[in-house]
Amino acid sequence: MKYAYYPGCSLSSTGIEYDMSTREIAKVLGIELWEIPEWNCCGASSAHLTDHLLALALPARNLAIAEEAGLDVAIPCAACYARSKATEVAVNESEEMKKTIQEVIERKYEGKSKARALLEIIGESVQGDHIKERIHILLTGLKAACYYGCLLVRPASTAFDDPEDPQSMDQLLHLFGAETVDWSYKTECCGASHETSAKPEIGISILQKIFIAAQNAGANCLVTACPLCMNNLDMRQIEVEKYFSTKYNLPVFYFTELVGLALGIEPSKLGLNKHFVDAMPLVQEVLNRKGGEQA
Amino acid sequence: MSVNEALDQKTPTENLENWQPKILVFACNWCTYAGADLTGLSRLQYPATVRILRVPCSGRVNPQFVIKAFQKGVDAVLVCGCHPGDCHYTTGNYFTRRRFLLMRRLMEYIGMEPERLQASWVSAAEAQKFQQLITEVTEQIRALGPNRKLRDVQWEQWNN
Amino acid sequence: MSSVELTSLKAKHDAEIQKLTEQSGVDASKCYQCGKCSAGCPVAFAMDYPPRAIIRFLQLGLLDQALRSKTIWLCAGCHTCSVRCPKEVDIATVMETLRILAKKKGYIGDKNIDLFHNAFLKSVERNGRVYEAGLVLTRNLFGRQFFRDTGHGLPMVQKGKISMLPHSIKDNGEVKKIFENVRKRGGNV
Amino acid sequence: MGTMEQLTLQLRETAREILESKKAAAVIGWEMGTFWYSTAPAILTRPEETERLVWNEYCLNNLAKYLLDFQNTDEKVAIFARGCDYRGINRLIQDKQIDRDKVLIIGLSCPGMKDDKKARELGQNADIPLAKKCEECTYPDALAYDLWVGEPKEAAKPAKAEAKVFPEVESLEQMTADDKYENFAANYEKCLRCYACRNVCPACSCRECIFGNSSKEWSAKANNLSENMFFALTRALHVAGRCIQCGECERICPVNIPIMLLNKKIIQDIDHLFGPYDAGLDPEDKMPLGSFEFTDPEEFM
Amino acid sequence: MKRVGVFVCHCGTNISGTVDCAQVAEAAKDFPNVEYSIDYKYMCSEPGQEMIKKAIEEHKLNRIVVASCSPRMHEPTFQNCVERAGLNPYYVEMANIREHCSWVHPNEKEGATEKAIDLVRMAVAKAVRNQPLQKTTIPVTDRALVIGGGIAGIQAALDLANAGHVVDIVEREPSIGGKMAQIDKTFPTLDCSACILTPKMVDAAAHPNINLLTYSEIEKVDGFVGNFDVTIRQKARSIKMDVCTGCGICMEKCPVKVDSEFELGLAKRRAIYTPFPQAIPNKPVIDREHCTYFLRGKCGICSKLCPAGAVDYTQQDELLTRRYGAIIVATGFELFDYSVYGEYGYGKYPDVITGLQFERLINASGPTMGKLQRPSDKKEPKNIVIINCVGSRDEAKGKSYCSRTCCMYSAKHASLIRDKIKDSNVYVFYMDMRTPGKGYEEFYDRSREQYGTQYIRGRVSKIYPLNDKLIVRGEDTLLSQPVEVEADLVILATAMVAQPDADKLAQKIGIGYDKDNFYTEAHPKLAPVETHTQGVYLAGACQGPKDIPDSVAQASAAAAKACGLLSKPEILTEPIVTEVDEKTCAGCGTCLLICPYKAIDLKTLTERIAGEIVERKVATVNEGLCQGCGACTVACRSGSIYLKHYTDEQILAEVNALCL
Repeated sequence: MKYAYYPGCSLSSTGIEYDMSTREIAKVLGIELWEIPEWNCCGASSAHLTDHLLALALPARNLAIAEEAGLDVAIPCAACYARSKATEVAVNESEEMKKTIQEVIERKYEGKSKARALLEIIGESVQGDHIKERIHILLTGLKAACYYGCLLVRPASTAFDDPEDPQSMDQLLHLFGAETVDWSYKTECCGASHETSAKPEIGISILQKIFIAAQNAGANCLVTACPLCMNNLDMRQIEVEKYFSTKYNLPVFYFTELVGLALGIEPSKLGLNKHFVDAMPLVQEVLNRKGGEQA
Repeated sequence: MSVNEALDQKTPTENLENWQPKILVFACNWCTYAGADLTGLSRLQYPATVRILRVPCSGRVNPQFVIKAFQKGVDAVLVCGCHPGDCHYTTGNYFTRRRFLLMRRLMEYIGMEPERLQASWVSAAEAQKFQQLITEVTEQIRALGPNRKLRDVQWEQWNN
Repeated sequence: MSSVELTSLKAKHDAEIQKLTEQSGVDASKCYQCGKCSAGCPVAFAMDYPPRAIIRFLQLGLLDQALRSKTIWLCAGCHTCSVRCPKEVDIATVMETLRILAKKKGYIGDKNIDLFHNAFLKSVERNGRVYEAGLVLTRNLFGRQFFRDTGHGLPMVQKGKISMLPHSIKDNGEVKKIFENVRKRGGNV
Repeated sequence: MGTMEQLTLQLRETAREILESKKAAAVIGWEMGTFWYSTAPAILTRPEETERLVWNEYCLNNLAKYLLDFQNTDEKVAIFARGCDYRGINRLIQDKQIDRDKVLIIGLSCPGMKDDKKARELGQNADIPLAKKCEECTYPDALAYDLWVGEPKEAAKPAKAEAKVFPEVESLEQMTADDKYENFAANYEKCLRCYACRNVCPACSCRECIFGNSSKEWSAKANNLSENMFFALTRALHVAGRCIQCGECERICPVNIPIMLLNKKIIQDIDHLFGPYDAGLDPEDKMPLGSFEFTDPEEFM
Repeated sequence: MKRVGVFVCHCGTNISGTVDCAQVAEAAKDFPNVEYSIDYKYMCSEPGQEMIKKAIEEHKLNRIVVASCSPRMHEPTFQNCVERAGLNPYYVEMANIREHCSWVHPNEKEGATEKAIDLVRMAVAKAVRNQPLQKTTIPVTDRALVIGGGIAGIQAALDLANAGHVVDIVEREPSIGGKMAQIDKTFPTLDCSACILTPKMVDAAAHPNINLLTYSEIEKVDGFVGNFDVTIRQKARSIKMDVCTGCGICMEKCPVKVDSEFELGLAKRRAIYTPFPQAIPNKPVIDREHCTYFLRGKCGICSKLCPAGAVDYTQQDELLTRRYGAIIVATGFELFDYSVYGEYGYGKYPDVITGLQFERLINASGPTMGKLQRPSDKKEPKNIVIINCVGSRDEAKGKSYCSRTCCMYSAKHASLIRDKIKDSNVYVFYMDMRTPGKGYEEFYDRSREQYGTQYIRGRVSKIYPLNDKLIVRGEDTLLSQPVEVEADLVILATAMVAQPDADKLAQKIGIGYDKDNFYTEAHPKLAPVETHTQGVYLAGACQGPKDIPDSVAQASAAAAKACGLLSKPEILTEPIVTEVDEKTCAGCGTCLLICPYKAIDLKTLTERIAGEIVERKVATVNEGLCQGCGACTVACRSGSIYLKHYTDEQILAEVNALCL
């Protein structure tokens, strides 16, 4: 399978490990990623909150380039995905909007190139028996709380998974031997999608609820599909711990990192050493089991 | 005979000043016919330009009747029935609605003035609405003058 | 507590609210005020009015109150409300539309938030992407907060997560053109 | 994709095989007509006859209606079908005039046929334009079939159902009422009431048409402009929501009345009033005038 | 030869004050076929009618036109008049020159007279084309079918049976009783449901005029009013009903345990079972889907143990066809399946239950013997949340309607909980309290004042488990603040929805149903228990959410309607129906799509064409079902289906006459 790849701004900076791990596992899974040349920022919530047309037009340029190449777009970042999907839907729903957008971006975009979430693509690519041969390490011992975040499966009309209790990430991790916990914060907002952190106390109390829920459900790590969630859950975890004088010690992973680990890719190549909450001890634990539990 | 000649021939001979339009109303038995009865019982007045033709349901009104009426010299046709949801036969007027939505556009398309084919929902209680409707349609048709379009001159010659 | 004179309000704001309904594609009159949106909202606790009340303002014609609320600025856009609404009112979209309108009218509920968006878009317009260190930390390190969060800043750089060098994409000015074209069409950018 | 000559061979081969193996008692296709630019429908029953079949740029006839010749037999009939024939076949199935299981549809992809009248005018060496009905065609291929001749391909379908707009209808709509009427009258002044349009139409399958049935009140004896108009409008109403846009009525009209102008108007209105609808795509669908929605518009009420 | 007589009425001065009646009568003499024309003061009076009769005799008239008031007023009068004179009543045609003319044009005497002449000309043109029509009679079979054996069906059957009519109740479950049998107490009186229901069940079973067909379903309905031929499938019970004594040994020893439908999964039943102890008939059935014998061919314990030898594994479904004069549909409702609510856990949390499950939990004969304990750990709940409008008033979940009973049963649940557990707290999340019934508002008052129920105005957004609690998050919209309750048990007031197969049954019977699959009454105000199909009536919640008093009232109403029909040996049918011209009908079936009564069908016609026998389809009209609307006639392109008395010919003749 070949996809146009839209890493988005976060993945070249704060979310670099998401980018690294994505490219690595794509190689192993036989997914060809063609990075959209000279892609531009999707506009994120800033464009979205400033001007409706701008918010639709910025992602449209990237989609247009992909369409020219005849490819659907694989988008790791949940926020970029949500914005791009909104553009795709708007263009397909209204001829008038299609025309306007084409005029604004001065390119042709017919709505044929689809914005697709990386999670969905990876989920599809591991279907079938062939994947069994690729598994190097079973992720036994991982009890993951899959955190989909708010943007990945909303709005419900275009979502690829259930907006209240999505399953795609859970199923993906099960395939690689990890356990996932049943918890009810899968799609609760982490507060990062927007500038709520301009008021840190807001973000902190939202995050606290998520950590507690994950702990209560018996998770030993959080797994996410969004660089913004990652940033918030990982970087701010220490802050929340300090604020409430407690300890959660929940390493946060991108699902791509865990898939990479299971496929036998070296942790450093996946960026696993770049986390704020030290993920290496848990990673090591899993790796140490390798002998007994090799697939 | 050229079209223009035909049109000329159809110019009525009556004195236009005394001319009164002839308006055909198809009225369903259960709502509009009863509504027109109530208009009478309430002694509400309207111009003596309409002739009401009773049908069981507006769904019985064939759009072809309308063409025939114009051919024979009617100046305007009104199709009336129960309001949606009130049809005595449950669904008849929904079919009426579809048929006459298309019919009205088709007639306009071939050059018939839209005022000459109208449709309206009049319930058994809407005496006033019926009165107003007839008054308004009469005014509109008076302003337009006699209908010449679609008229069958031959038929008129043979029958008069 | 002063009473609200409803009769004149409706007339005053009817047209504007009608326009809002058209822009957002959301009909606030469908709402029967059950509060499911506000109950599920992750930031409701920090808002001055629950999202339900914003919709109520629109129903009554209290447009100004809606536009001057903090709520519309605090909305995280997570769409939980919209997904759960029993009347299928897309509340999140109403919030967005209100915020754009508020900005046009110069009601800025939160200066920082507004500054941030302006800077963000300026960067996008100039470079095609967001690169500056202050923005790379997307929101966390912005403005006054930067210093508060310096605790994270340094490790970020060390972990190779922030490039301090801004650079532009080679798009032949296409992105700039997009901004220009949006402005030409009356966009408030 | 093979040339039409190659496809002709395949057509013959397929037809021969069908008749030899008795998969069908007859095959309906096209054969050469009198002129180089004409073909005629051919109904073949013996394998050796299949050599007569052709598939060229002048296969203008819609074949669907020829199935009615087999209405009273129990035998299966094979028929070559492009998009327009296919829609015509579905029209007849939906009108319960033929059984689907008595028809063997051999699907074809149509490149568009050429204008035979222009061909006659311009001669064999000229560049002949497409026939009008083919220029506007949106369904060149049979959408479902039992057999397929030619390169296998996914049937070309419009991407998304949208309310259709016909420019010639729109421009007519712009005219004043009197001009519209004059135009309409001028067209139907010419009508000979030969009923060729009816006879060729796959949507006209009444046992006895009300025109020409003296026991029914509709048909006046007079053949004047007024009655011509009644005929034209009635026919348009009778095929409303059922016309498959094959354009055969217009093509066949000996006095060149633009009959499709009426049909297209109704098609366009149906699309805009009741939602996009293309007749003859699915015999199970809801016909616009055989159904309704509670939410239908009320523009005139 | 058509000989028309025209009779112009003055109606005192009502008509003649405006219309020159003599002129009208004079003008009519020149109309084609008019042999006689006269005006008179009161046409409807005795002398007026005599005048008509005499004229018919003297002038050999065979068509009569009366120009007078509205036919809606006096058409029957003049029809009777000409019938007495030996003419077919449908030879009368009326011109409405009062309501439609003199009364509305008092200041336009000339115009009104001209109009009256036109109207008479139209009437004459039509009358000439009128055909004799005969009212026919249909015999009525004095036997009623009640579909559904819940409280509505039982009530309707009892009322009919007491009036002397034989009634069959068809119930698809093994016992009659319906949902009411599952309920603990009933609002607003809090009397025990079983105490008031079971005597009625016994009455129904014992009534000499009532036959119970339990474990049976409707297979097919043919025919029409007075003569419905209904095929009923009696499912194989695997028990010989005439032999079984109902001792129950078989049920005790059966090794298979499956979730009990009656206990809503809160308890188990055996594969051979009666749904509940007071079941009627109190004889078991074998659930073949779970019975070991049917699954693996082994076991047979019940058969071995049965002292009466009543177990019969070889029983087959039986089809029974009976003729009924009337049908009462009382198929009731189902509960909304709340597992579509992701925010309420998709049905995954054991301590989130439905109101009906709660009825079982608190019922003395229920799985816990009436001890209120939560399903997960059998602990007594202290904090209980009740959520109203689950699956109702929720367009996002596809149901826009108010389920009508939930406000009241939630108030009942709240009260019952506090009765059982004195130190409990009950929170009811509601949107609007709807208590429009006798004593209902007072009942709601008591649940607050006497039982201390906490009412919170707001819809719950999310339920999630925390330790052994369920966190219920909502907004108190009156406070404008989010609120949370740490609940031990959550009860969802789930909506009443139509039976999942309600549409299929409706199609079999030929009655209408709405967007939610509830059956449609003939008129929402004036014919609330009738359907558009004559002879079919509705009772209970199959027509829309209803509580017990409403269901019972409607059942009695339906029974009264059915009695009215069944008490006559035959009924008259209106002859104004459609007919098919088989010569020209092409059998395209378009008319079938239009008919709201399913009165048209296609039949096969065999005829000889050119010496060969060929078959073709043509439309055919069931005169018992056709109501004469004529909508089908317009859809017929070849004019092959026509409405008697309103044929194309007749209507066009009127149009022509108007223009002469």
